[in-house]
Amino acid sequence: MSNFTIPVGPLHVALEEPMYFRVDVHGETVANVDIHAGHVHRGIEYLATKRNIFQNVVLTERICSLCSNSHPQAYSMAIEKIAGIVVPERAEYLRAIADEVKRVASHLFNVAILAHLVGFESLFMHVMEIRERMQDVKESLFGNRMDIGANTIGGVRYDIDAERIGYLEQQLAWIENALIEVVALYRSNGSILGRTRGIGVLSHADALECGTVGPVARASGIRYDVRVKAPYAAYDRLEVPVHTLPDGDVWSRAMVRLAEAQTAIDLIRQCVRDLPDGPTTATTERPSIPAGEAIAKCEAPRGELIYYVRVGESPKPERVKWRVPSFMNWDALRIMLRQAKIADIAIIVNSIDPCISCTER
Amino acid sequence: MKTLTETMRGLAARSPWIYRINAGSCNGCDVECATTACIPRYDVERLGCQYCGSPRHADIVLITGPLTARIKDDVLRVYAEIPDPKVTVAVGICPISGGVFRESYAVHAPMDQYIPIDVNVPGCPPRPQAIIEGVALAIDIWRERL
Amino acid sequence: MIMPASLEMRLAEAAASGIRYTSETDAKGIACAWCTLARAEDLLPAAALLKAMDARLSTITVFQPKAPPAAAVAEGEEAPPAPTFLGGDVANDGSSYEIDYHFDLDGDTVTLVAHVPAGGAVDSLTPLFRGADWPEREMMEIYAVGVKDHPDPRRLFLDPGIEGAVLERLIPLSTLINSATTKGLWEKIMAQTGSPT
Amino acid sequence: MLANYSALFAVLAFPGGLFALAIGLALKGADRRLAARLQRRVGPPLAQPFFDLVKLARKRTMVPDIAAKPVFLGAPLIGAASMLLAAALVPIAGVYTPDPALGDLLVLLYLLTVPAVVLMVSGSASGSPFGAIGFSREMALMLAYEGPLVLVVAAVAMRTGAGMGARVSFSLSEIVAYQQAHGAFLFDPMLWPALLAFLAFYPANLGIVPFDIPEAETEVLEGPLLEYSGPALGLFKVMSALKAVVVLSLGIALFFPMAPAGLAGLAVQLAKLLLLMLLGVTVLRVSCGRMRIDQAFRFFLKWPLALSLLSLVIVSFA
Amino acid sequence: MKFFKIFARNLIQGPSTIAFPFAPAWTPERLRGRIVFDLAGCTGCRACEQVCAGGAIRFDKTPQGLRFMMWHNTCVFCGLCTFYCPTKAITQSDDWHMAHAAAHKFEMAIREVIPYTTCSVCGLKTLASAPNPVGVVPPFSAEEIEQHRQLCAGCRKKAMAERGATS
Repeated sequence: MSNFTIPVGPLHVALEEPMYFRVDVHGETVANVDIHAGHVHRGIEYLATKRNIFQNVVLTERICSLCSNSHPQAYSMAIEKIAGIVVPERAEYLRAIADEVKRVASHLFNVAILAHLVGFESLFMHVMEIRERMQDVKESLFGNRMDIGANTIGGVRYDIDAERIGYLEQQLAWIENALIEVVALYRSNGSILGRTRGIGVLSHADALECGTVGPVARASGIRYDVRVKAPYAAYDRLEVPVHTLPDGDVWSRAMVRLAEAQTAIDLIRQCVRDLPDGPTTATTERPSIPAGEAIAKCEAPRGELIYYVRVGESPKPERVKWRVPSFMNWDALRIMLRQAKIADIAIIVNSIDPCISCTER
Repeated sequence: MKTLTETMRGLAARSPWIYRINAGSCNGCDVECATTACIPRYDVERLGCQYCGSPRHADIVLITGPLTARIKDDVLRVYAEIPDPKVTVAVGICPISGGVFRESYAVHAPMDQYIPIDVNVPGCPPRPQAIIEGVALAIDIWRERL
Repeated sequence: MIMPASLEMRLAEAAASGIRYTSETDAKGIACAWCTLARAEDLLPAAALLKAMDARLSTITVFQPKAPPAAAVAEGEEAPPAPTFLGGDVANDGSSYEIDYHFDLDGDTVTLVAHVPAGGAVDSLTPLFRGADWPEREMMEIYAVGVKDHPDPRRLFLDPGIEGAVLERLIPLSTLINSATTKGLWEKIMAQTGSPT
Repeated sequence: MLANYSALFAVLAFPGGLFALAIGLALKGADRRLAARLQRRVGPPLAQPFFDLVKLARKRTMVPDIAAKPVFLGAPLIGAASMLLAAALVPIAGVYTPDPALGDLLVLLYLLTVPAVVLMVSGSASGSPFGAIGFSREMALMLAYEGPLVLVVAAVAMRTGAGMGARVSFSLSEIVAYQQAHGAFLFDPMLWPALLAFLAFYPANLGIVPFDIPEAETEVLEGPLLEYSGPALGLFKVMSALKAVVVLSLGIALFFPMAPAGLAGLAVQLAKLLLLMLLGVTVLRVSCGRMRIDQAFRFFLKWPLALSLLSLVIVSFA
Repeated sequence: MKFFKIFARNLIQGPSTIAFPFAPAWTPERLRGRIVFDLAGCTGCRACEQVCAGGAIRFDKTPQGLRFMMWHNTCVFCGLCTFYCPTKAITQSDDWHMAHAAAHKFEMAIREVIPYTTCSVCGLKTLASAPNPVGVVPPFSAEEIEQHRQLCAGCRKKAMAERGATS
């Protein structure tokens, strides 16, 4: 068995995004991993201080298209806190709906990619087709399949009427049925189990030590979900179950995501049921934002997303800083990859649902 | 003899293989490219397209992202590895103009300063049907070059 | 979810040189506390206290607060001493750094605020929080602030081809080397869309 | 019996050469088409593998700077040539009996290892680390599946030999003839374990999921093929199309060669090939995921090896 | 083996592949596509320019009037311009057929000029821009809008006040 170093990335077909690892291997086993980051660094924190407060709603949405609803949501929440804007109740529910729609699509994408990495193309396509229904929902309700543009400062930019609610519920019913079948498949399929059980284990203690968040933490038994611990939008009025699993392996993370996708469908239904009447934004004009600073958090599909915004006298913010869930989970990757097989590298990396464009900004 | 060459070219043009380069995209265009290339609803395989893992097998290159400083050299190197004749499609507005990231210190958009681009597909991100439209345009260009 | 009422007192004990503590609770009952340290040296003991309370380090924000407008000085009078943060020894002159350490306390947020003069350095939190590694590396590359005893002070995201402290410098927009200036674009659009109106 | 073919014609035109290539490409096309249908897609036209070849022939072959050029370009040539020869070695019941001068089953066994060796050589010649990993995986996998194959062949050879009064017979023509006279081995319970072992062997030899480990796109970027382009890559496609025909024909010859004579025999052979391809290859590859190399290695040592050994033992004591 | 059930269903249901590009594709009504600019409705308030994150909108003064320019190749189709446009003079159509050969890159633009006019009351040089008829009771007729278009901002305010309108 020989020792050599293989480069993984930056342009690698198994990696959705450019990232670069230098992996020292001993035969087929990983000896050491060095992460070189920065390939998707676009200097957005710098750009955010060069654009005005309203342009930043759109700029933050472009940090990453998979969590593209969470960024403007947290950013808007921080600005609203500074300006003391009270978001109308209907808008809070609509924000929760947008959040959950994105969560379903994002989780299904990750779980589908897992099947792709295992070489199970049929399952990959099957799950992607289910996700495609959610993409249709996004395109029909919001006008775009990825960057849905739901949020604005003081509320939301979209509304749903009885006809659209009917369409939404019809799609949800279809997706819900399809998901039951998919969950059973991931629970029982030999190919999936053989490649994911006991792989890339992150123990409860390690998960705490690394400060992991989101499904990665919950799959290691950490019961933390921003929607429950620090509710925002309409989540304080919704029943949000938190799914945890004890094992912390690749399979557990996939199962937590699938369970959350199912829960998300239920949450959308709750929102639609309780949706109050009223305006969708606090003002129709651009509100004036006084100087101040604030922190806002929300649960992105990958975990806790935190924004810090400081506004001065100018229309441009003085500082916008955010930390995305993948930023914390990256470090845990080094633990998961210890003694892994080469064949499992991509599967393990994918299991934290890495969002490089979020992390590197 | 000429007709035989023409026929062969026509046959060859039915096998455009696609390769994707992510030059620092936000995931949006990238995920949409993957969706377009891989899922049954859009099935580009019926057009003879095949998604390949190696740049050496590629005919049509889909480039996404605003070309960040860190990835620039890698992108140029990989692009050079793609054998001619090839056609390049810029997917999304980032490679075309830099989009929202223009004027950042870490971004080198537009891409056409460094790589000849043949087809632009604007959108943020473009929907899969728009990407198919771009690929169809690219295949027409590619047939001429073959 | 409920922040211990004793937090202010305990932080004041841990940070010997003094603190300024404010706390607010929003409509949904989520608390957010700010604890400004008079001296950056108190950072480690204060962070250790939070660690003992099972806090999680969320992230670190660094920036240069703008200096307050200079007070008008009457003729013949001596100019007042330059303002400092919390009466400490770090000048509030627009060049000092404010470093905010955001901690999560089971849903609530506690922020420790430390001030460091230009060219100064701050203690690394990595001995207490493994997750401080990357945020501190990032801090060093986007501002010229130092971190003492950081285990891996390499650059994190910035390409070696980019000069450091990017958020601090007045960047002569990369547009100089790169034709992506918005102005240049509009000129090309005008040239290609016909009549000169 | 059309026994007097010139060997050259057999290798270049029928049943090897152009004929086998056409069949191989058509089988690949059918495979892709059915896979697409199972996945709710339209899929490519049947002739897609042929279009791909034409396209590759028109592209440029690029040789990496660090590659050993003669080996890099020679390897695919040798691979394709070996499969041309191999295709001429497999009898088609009622249609074609190979010239004994070309070689027997043992020669065929050797030829069948050539593509794997070629992939290893080209992987290491390309100088890419993924090529190197592909090399070691290909080697491990070959070690794992060659053993069972040899035992399967030995069991069949012994069974035939015993039936014909000799100890063993390594002549495929005799194996086919014996079955035509005494009934197919497919219905011989003594050889059922060997049949199962063979069913595990050929997906590994053809490099399809779950055993496409050396060429796994998402792990080692198509491994040995990573650096190939243009006509050289086309040669690999030719090799792989021919190999599909050879391996499936071998299976037919070993276990179920029954067919009428003449053109009808040819039609039956084609139908068998198509059925094997669709049921054995396509359905298998779309209904599961990839194994890890250690899992595959353990799998082969556990099941196919034991099964083929069992058959051999039964046959030798019968 | 659950998968074989799915395969059987897939074979029976047939491909789910859409016919595009050989037939038109489904387009949802709300799709945020190509920008449409209605010159007659624009008041030149430049709100769209200020909220545009991609810098795709630009106003500048020319001897003829106020020029509006918009370039689709840097537009993120976010819809913020439409959202904040007080007169909805800038909207988004559901047209997504924007793929084009790179040679035509800079032609993907909108270019219009809001011409200058002379105020019909005080004679001041002013933009022939739309009055802001939002909330005017009773609503303006087309003729009235045309008349108000010929007024400078000050005279228009006066005229609106005389009409007893609140805007």
